[in-house]
Amino acid sequence: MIAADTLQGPAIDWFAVSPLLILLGGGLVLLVVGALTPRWPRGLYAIVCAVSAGAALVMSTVLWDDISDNGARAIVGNAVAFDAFSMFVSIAICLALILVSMLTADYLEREDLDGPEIYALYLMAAIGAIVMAAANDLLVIFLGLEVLSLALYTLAASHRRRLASQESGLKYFLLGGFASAFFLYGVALIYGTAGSTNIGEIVREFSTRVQTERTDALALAGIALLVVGLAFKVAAVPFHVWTPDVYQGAPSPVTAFMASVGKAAAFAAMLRVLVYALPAWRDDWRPAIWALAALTVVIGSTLAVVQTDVKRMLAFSSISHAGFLLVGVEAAAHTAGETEVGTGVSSTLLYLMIYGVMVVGTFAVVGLVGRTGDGATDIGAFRGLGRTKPLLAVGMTVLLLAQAGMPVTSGFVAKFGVIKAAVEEESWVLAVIAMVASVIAAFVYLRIMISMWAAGPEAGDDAREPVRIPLASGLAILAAVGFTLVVGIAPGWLVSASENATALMRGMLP
Amino acid sequence: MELVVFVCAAAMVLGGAIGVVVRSHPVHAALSLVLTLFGVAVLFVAQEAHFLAAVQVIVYAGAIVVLFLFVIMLLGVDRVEDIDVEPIPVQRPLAIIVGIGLLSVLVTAVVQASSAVVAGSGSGLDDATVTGDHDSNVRQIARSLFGDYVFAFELVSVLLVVAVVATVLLSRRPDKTGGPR
Amino acid sequence: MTAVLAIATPTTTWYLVLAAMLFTVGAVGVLVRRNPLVMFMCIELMLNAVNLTFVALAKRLGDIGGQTTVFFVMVVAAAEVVVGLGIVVAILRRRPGATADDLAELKG
Amino acid sequence: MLDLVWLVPLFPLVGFVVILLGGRRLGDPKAGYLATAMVALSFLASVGVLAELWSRDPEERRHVVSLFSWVPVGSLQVDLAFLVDPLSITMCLFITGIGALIHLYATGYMHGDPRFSKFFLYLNLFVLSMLLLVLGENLLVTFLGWEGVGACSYFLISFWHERESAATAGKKAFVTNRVGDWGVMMAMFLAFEAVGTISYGGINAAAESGAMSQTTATAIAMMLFVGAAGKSAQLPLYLWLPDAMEGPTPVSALIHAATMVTAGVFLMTRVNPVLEVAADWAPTLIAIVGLATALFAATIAVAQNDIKKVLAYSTVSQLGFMFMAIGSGAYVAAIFHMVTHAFFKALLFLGSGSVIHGMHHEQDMRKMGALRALMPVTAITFIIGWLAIAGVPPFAGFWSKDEILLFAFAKSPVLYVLGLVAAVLTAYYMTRQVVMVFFGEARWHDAHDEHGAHGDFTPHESPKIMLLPLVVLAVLSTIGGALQLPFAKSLHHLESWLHPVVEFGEADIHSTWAYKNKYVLLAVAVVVALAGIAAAVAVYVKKRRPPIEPVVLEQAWYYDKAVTDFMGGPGRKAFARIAWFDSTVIDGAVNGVARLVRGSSSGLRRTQSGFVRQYAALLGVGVVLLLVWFVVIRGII
Amino acid sequence: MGFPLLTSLVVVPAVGALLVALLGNRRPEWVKLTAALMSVLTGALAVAVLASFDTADAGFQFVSKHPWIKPWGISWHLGVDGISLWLVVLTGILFPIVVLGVDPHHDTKRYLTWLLLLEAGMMGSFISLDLFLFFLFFEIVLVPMYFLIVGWGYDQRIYAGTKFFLYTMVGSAFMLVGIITTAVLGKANGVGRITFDLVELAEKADFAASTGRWLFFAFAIAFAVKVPVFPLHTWLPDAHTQAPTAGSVILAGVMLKLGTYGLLRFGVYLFPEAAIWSRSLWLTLAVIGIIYGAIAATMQTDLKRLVAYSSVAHLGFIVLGTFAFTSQAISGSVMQMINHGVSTGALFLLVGMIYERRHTRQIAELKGLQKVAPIFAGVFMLVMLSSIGVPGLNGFVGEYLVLVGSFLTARWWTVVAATGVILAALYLLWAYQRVFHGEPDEANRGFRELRLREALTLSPLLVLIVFCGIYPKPMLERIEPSVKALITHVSERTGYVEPAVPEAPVEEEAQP
Repeated sequence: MIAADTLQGPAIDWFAVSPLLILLGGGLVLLVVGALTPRWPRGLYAIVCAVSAGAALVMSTVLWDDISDNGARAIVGNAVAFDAFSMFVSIAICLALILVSMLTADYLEREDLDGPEIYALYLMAAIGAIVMAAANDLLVIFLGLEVLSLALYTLAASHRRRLASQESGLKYFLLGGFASAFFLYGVALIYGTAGSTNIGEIVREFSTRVQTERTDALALAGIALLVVGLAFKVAAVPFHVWTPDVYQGAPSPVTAFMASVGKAAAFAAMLRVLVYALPAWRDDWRPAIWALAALTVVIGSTLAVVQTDVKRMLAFSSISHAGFLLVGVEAAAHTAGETEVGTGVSSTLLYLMIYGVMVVGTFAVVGLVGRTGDGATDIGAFRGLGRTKPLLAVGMTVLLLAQAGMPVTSGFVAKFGVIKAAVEEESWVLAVIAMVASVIAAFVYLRIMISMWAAGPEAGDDAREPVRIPLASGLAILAAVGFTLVVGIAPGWLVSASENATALMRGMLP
Repeated sequence: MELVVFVCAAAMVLGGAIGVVVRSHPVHAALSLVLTLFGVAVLFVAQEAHFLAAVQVIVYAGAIVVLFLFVIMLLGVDRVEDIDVEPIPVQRPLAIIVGIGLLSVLVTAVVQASSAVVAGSGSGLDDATVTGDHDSNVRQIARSLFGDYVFAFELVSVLLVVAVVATVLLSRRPDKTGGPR
Repeated sequence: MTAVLAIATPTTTWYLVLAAMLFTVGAVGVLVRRNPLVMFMCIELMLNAVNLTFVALAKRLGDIGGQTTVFFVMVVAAAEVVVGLGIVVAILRRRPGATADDLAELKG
Repeated sequence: MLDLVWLVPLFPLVGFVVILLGGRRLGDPKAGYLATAMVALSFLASVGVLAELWSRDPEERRHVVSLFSWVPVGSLQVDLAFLVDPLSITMCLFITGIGALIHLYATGYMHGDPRFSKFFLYLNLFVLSMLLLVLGENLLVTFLGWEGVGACSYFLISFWHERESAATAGKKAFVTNRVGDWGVMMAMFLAFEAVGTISYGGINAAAESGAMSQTTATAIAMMLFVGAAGKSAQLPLYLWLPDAMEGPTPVSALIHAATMVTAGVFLMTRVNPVLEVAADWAPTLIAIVGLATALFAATIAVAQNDIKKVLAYSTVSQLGFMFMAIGSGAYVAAIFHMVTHAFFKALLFLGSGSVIHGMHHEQDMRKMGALRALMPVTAITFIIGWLAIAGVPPFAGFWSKDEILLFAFAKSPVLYVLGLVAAVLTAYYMTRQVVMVFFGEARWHDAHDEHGAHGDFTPHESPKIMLLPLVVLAVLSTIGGALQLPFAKSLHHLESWLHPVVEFGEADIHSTWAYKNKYVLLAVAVVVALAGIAAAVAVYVKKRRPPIEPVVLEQAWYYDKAVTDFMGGPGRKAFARIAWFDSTVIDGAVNGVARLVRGSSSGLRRTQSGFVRQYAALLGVGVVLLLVWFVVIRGII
Repeated sequence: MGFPLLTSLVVVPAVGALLVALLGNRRPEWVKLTAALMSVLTGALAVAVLASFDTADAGFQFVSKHPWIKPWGISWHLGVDGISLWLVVLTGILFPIVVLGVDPHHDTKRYLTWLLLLEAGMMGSFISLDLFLFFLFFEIVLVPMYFLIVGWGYDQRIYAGTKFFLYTMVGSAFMLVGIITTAVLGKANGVGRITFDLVELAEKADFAASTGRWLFFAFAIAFAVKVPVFPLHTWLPDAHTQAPTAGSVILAGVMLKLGTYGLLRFGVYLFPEAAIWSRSLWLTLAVIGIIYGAIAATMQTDLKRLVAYSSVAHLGFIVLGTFAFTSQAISGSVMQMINHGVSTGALFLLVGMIYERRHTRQIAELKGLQKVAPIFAGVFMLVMLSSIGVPGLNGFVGEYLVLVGSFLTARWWTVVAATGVILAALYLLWAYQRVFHGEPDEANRGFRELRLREALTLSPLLVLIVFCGIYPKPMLERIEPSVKALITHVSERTGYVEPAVPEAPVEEEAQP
């Protein structure tokens, strides 16, 4: 008997999960090194981190080819969706990670913080993020979410000499745990109604049943709770409250990491769960997303207007960006589950990629201007930057214009894509709301630009510690700006990439 | 019989839970938490989840709560927090509204669903249980754990690593800062 | 007699309702308690409610997956507690006896 | 030669350009001579054209010279073209002729002025515009000149802009004229819509062929009349002309007596067929307005003490006569009077200018008197002018005025009678002026202290260069009547000359009682003139009666004052209110939106209290809302 | 298709901006020189376009079309016709003038960089025939202009700049949605594929009336703000007043034309039905703008502000002509765009010179300048007369054509609008009297006479003012065919027929 049932696990396609393995490997190397060897110069840690991220990025592209040849499929016991969608996201995440690790190197140097642990956490968080995008099982999504979140809580609190950092960590942790409990409850209820947490099963189950059985309150409650969890992660109003505090308190590179990787993962997960797993319920959750999107763009932009701390401003602006992304999700909702898929998903992906790079660049500048102690993030700290550090100011200006969605920058392309998607699905009202809200947001960016270029010097400006631009950060910013402009001028390739990724998303396949 | 078990356990669970919320002394709260956890364990047993019941008792009621108590003692935050005053203005009413809203909606959902048809079987929540294979509970869990959930299992390992790294990073003393000058 | 018992046998719904109650209590607890540690405990309550739900549903569905999931959730809960306590320790080292309300430097 | 008509405006243009570029270098007096020469040359050119035109037989006396296509868009094709016909040439002749004389005069009058050359710059530009006005083959070219003369009069009135009053007067003239221009534009639009062209040929042809409906014709005529009233200072737009006396006297003579102000009369004559086709009330209205203006201005002139103001009002009054003629279909008479008036009014203005010059820029007649001995030539020529305007035979004014009255009688005796009243007044106030200036006792000694600067002050005769034009004009005013003598058809030179232009519109009065007894009317006219003079003599020489100079007349019936007060008072307030509306309401709304956003921002900001538990509560609320939406609204309902 | 003239119109100034930005600060004179060369080169290219422009051809010329963002059906599509030609030329002329003639006083390098970028943007928006491309330029010009205002403007500059930026952005927000919707719906309504190509959409797509109207207004709001049409005009006085001289010149000279041009090129061309349907609204707003702007201008105490309000009035005429739909009126509008650019540009230059000398724009503080600076006064007078619309100067021709054309289709509006001519005389002459007439007081006695450099700066504009007034034919004969084509396009898609005037009775013409 015992011999009769020797357990054989599912076939594990190591090649397919290689990006994750690379990241994991990098993380472990760092830990081992940190634990066993004498300290390396900090730069090396960053290099290890960047290199493994880069390797993962390359692998993702390679896998993409494989997918476009052999088609998307579910692997490792249907737990992971092996499709271009996840690859696109993982590329975006790795890209952001590379830039962030460059910033962090200089940041740690300046703040005199140590430790490979931070990079290790970056890598682990990246794993969690990629898993969220690639998961084919709600439980896996939850686990990925937790990996990402726990890492982020820690990173946010990682600046030991800034109470603000730890405060933000605690806030983020409490609220995050609170929210993920809701998410998990949602998973449980879906499990109860669909009979499994596996997305494939869920899709099959609901697609056969919902038509006959409309009032499945339990499932709806589950969806509601899932939406809550995801909305919290993407910082959609009214689940955005944590964002400004956490963004402001966390060390600038970490903030950049949250804003780029965190958002990307969250939205990827949202698309997975809602658009892919629950198309049968789209008429139920689409209005909710509509409302969330409208609220988020408007309130996010509005709240930013009166802020005086640049990091907070950008936090709120990231909220309004989340609103724009939600507009894309709303557009995707219209064609969720259909073979003739609209541009909703692809536009959201495009936006994520662009915003990720853009926001890292922006926070990089903020971090540099923050000066030692990472405290000088008040708008006054930018006064006269145009004179003292013109190149930095120019870069910041470009990035801010991109955030405002000005043409010739990637920001415009992103915005255009999302609005186009919305319009194609005939949700004009939402499109108009979003555009008008973006005008309000623009005011904020203008304020920063003014203080950089037009504001007259004030007493004590010269007493301020001069802004230093270390090499790595400089390169990172340069890269971000370059990307912003290149994509702004020649976005064709990226657009088709995102559309290709969508076409090769598991479940979007005809 | 089942009824009795359920009622007692439910009483333990809710009693403990409420205790956690209302007991102004952290230590008492922790102890009420233990009560709840035991109650939940009992219910697990009632639901034929023997393995989980065990884990619940050992890991949760054992390890975690001890950890809580340990921290409380360690940091000496065991000062009484008086529940009666609420510094933040509308917090309490808000909490009540949220509580009532949450409970009522969830309960209605459940009750609604109890009649609805559940996956697989063409029958409602309250209909007779479909009994799976009569393998032992542990064995089943093991199978699924290393079967369909192997990826999740691996992922959890990452999660634990993160937790470890986190503690390492956070518990460094602020004053001493390593690294080469 | 048997009928009474039949009616009186706790069904899945009972468990789900109980879980919902537990969950709600936990949620309210988070809102009303100031001590961060107690707030964690409340979150733990919520997670336990979820676990209960999983187990009940798993039983109903005759599917072991639910129980496995609970197993994972427990691990997650443990990890969360570890990290959470780490953060709290880090803070309380510098601000002994601080409550959640005391930590409101970041606002506006 | 006719194709060379463009030479006529060319010369002033050359003068303008040369002075513009080298005016400073030319300086005083060369610039004056140059300008004069240019105008004289263009006079010769006109004479040449005249000769050629004369040689043709009457029906052929119409020639169009198109220089280039000006504004061609679709069906609107406007050329910069000149129309050579008896009317335009007549105008050219006396514009350039009198223009030349006045230029010459001005070289003397403006001598020593710091902006001497600039004065002639404007003057040449004016002549150019005036020639364009009269030579224009279509309304647009005329309008070009029309606005040009307006602008020039603006420049020249405010020539001494350091004087507040001068600057204001110039502005007033321009703006008031603009009101008229609006009418002209409307007329153009109507014409284009109705006829498809704005060339006189086209418009008049359409009118004569009956292609133009009566309504259209009336509308066009009335709109043109609005314009004419503006330019020719008719009620209610006459206001600017008296103020225009702020300009140097040669300007008053050239622009505000001889040429520009008669443009309106010219325009109406030009389109007489339209007026003919128009509804009957249109010409009547014109006649009435003309008459009213004539009386109104005459009464005012009675009480003026500024030597130039008297002449100004008399000009308005005389223009009223001309419009009365237009209204009664007496186009020839109108042109006739225009010419003679140009002669004697220019003469009078130049004379007054000479007086002012001699009196060291004293204009108040009460400070004059007994100047005839001191400035004989001025006095004699001025007296000739006086007789001419007063309507004493055989001077020019008599014949033209009589002609107008004749047609007026033919139209309606009422016009005639009231016209006579105006004539009496004319004679009266002109006599008054002559007496006050040249006769009686010298009242300028007690003006000493004011002119202390000049030491022992005695008025002196003006230089030759200024007297020569006076003499010439005096001669013209004497014999000018010969153009059109009532006695025999053969003596109707002007009429037969203008016949091709006005034949369609000219009223035929041969059958009327008035025409049959025109000699009676002649006699009456003489009597009237003498009566007026007698009355004035009785009052101002014999002192039989105290002069009747009520303030209401001196203040021009308070009309000007009323208008000015309105503009400065309610009008200005209304404007200010609109400006306030703009900055407060409209812009306020814009800024209000901004403020609203700010406000809501700082309001929402309070939700970011920093208390993590409150955040959790907000989350909870969100959760409940979502659950309600999903479970209750979507699920159960 | 040889040398890509139009593309170079955009590229050259952009490259110039790059060069200027890259040049070292140590050699300011090089910076200036480069900028001057580049702007002049651009102007030369614009003139080259004019020179080789085929008068008879009503369609788009020098077309260059290359696919750009394939997945979205967007292409780099440029071309000029009679309507845009002169705006291109004007842009080409005005920029060298401001680059050479106006001194920024500080941060010359940055200033010139922005200026050249602005030129690139302006050129692009006038010649782009792809909705996406147009929007791109339409939006991007805000940035350099914004920085010019906040960087080199006067005391209120930040308020004014921000207001300008946001106000315009609100408009374009609607336009962007409109543009995308047009492309998306166009696919379903006749075009068959998703494309942003203006010509293709205009020729192939036919929208349902209601749809067309919605879309038209989405576009129109943006343009109405830009024009600006009453009551969306309040950003303009602030921006004009606070902007540095160069900014005001460009703003008034070419940027406002983006609105009127856009209405013609995109509003009317794409949605003729909606344009016809809503014309009475536009006519009314235009007339209100004319009168209202004039009245507001009369009461201004700030010379620059006065000119700004006069712009509101002038652009009212352009809008009036645009929506009168007769060849005279629209040709007049197009010409008026140029005339206004020239004369108002010159006015702003002059006001700027006054400010340079007296450091005030307050009318009350200026007095009797004509006495101390007669030539300056004369030039000002000439420009002013052209702005008033005195025949023989350029201002008149456009205004007259607009009115005479509008009279055929919108009589009563025209009757009222024409009174604006009176008001124009009123406010400008009054201002002139207060500033130039009278005895100069102590402060103004030292007012410098026009300098050679300034004279040279102004001369091209003055020449244009006189030339276009006396011989507008060269302009009109290039404008008219395209305008006719546009009207035909409108007539084909709607029941609209251009009112015909009777055949002019033929009369004997003298042999020339």
